[in-house]
Amino acid sequence: MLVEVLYFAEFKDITKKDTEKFDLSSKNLKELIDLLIKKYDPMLELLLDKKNESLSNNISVIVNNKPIHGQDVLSIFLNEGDKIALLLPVSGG
Amino acid sequence: MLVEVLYFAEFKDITKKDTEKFDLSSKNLKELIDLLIKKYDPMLELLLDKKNESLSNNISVIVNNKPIHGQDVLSIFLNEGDKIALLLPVSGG
Amino acid sequence: MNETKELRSGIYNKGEITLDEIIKSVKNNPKIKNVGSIHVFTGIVRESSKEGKQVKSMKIDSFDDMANITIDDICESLKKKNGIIDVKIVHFKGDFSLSDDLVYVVVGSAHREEGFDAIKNAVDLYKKKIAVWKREDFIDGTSKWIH
Amino acid sequence: MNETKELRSGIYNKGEITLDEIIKSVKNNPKIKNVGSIHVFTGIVRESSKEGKQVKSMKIDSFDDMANITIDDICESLKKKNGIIDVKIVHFKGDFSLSDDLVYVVVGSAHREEGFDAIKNAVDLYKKKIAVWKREDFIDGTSKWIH
Repeated sequence: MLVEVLYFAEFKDITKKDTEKFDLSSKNLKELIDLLIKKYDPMLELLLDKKNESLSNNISVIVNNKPIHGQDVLSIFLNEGDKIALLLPVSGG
Repeated sequence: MLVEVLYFAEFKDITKKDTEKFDLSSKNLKELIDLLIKKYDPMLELLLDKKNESLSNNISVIVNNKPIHGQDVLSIFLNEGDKIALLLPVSGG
Repeated sequence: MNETKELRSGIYNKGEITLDEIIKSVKNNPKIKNVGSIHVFTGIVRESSKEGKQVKSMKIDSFDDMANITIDDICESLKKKNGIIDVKIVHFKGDFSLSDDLVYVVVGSAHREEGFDAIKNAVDLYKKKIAVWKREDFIDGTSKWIH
Repeated sequence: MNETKELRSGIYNKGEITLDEIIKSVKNNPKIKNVGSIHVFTGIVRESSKEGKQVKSMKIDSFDDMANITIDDICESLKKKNGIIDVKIVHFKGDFSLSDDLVYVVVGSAHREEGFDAIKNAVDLYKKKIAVWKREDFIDGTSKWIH
């Protein structure tokens, strides 16, 4: 199942890409996060909390331009073609 | 003794002039005010208080670009060539 | 060599200076690198007077000598405040139609908080202090100097 | 016939729109006769970072879709306030030098008091809410995304 990740700010600098597609076997966000961290070392510190157990409080998850709220964001289901953005806190000019 | 009066706002509309020279025999402001009121009826209400005894509290007196303060403004001395402005409260745009 | 002269705050004839020129002048301030925000207030002719009468046009009269002195005083006193790099006030005189620009206030500040305070302050001060008067000309043919 | 289209608030490439065009768009608002003051905030690149490091240049990245939605929300919510006739927010993205314009906020209001409140509000809201990030590039060759 293909999903697309949109990169902004640090993520764009790390990946040198605007977007990237990933092929997921499970259908939840956790697998995508694991793939990202495996491919891009510096993402670990940005994406996970200090115990490397759950998503950092700094990260907002956006799927298809909709913000995802809730306690257990890592286990949300993803669908074929979803566009996922992982956002650090904003800082308008 | 010639002095010059500068007109602004209502005073400009009443006199249809920017400035006007007056020849004073005494050297104080009171004579000038009397001449103005004599020549231009509508100035009475603008310049004097309700009892027609002293200058209205609304009026600021400026002589040679210097504001004149004090209780007894009508009796201040004027000199040959003085430029006198009688200002109503301001209202910037 | 920078050929742009610093723009003088003060009284000008209607339309004699554009807001763009004032902002450019602030951007030419030698301390512009310290500026993080530029704040602008533009006063324009509104159709409805304070008492609700319908305004057709406006006349602004000015005692230029006195108004220029007071405008400079206001700008200099605000520039002494922490974080305020530049302050310009340009007030027009003459005959104005609805929505015409009457006055520009421009503030360049290190941070936005100081800038918001300073521009509010500058507007309050020029409204109270500079020797400028406005006459509203109403659609019913009457007129009134505002005080 | 008025050929000027209403200018859309949102994310634009650096320099794609001028402040003058935004102000003209506010002046073309059908309710412009009710406006007595136009307020402008311009955020520009400051040389000194919050920690005092010397900034050489700045990069702005934006999640356009989300930022445009949030900018529209901010403008619409402020336009519901009493006396607020128009609100425009234009945020640029790309590579910026010192003193380059990063963002314009323009408010047209019936009276100045509402306008001062609304523009402060608009700036606080876009800084907190819109999906835009800035990276300061320092003269020592290092860089930092601000959060």
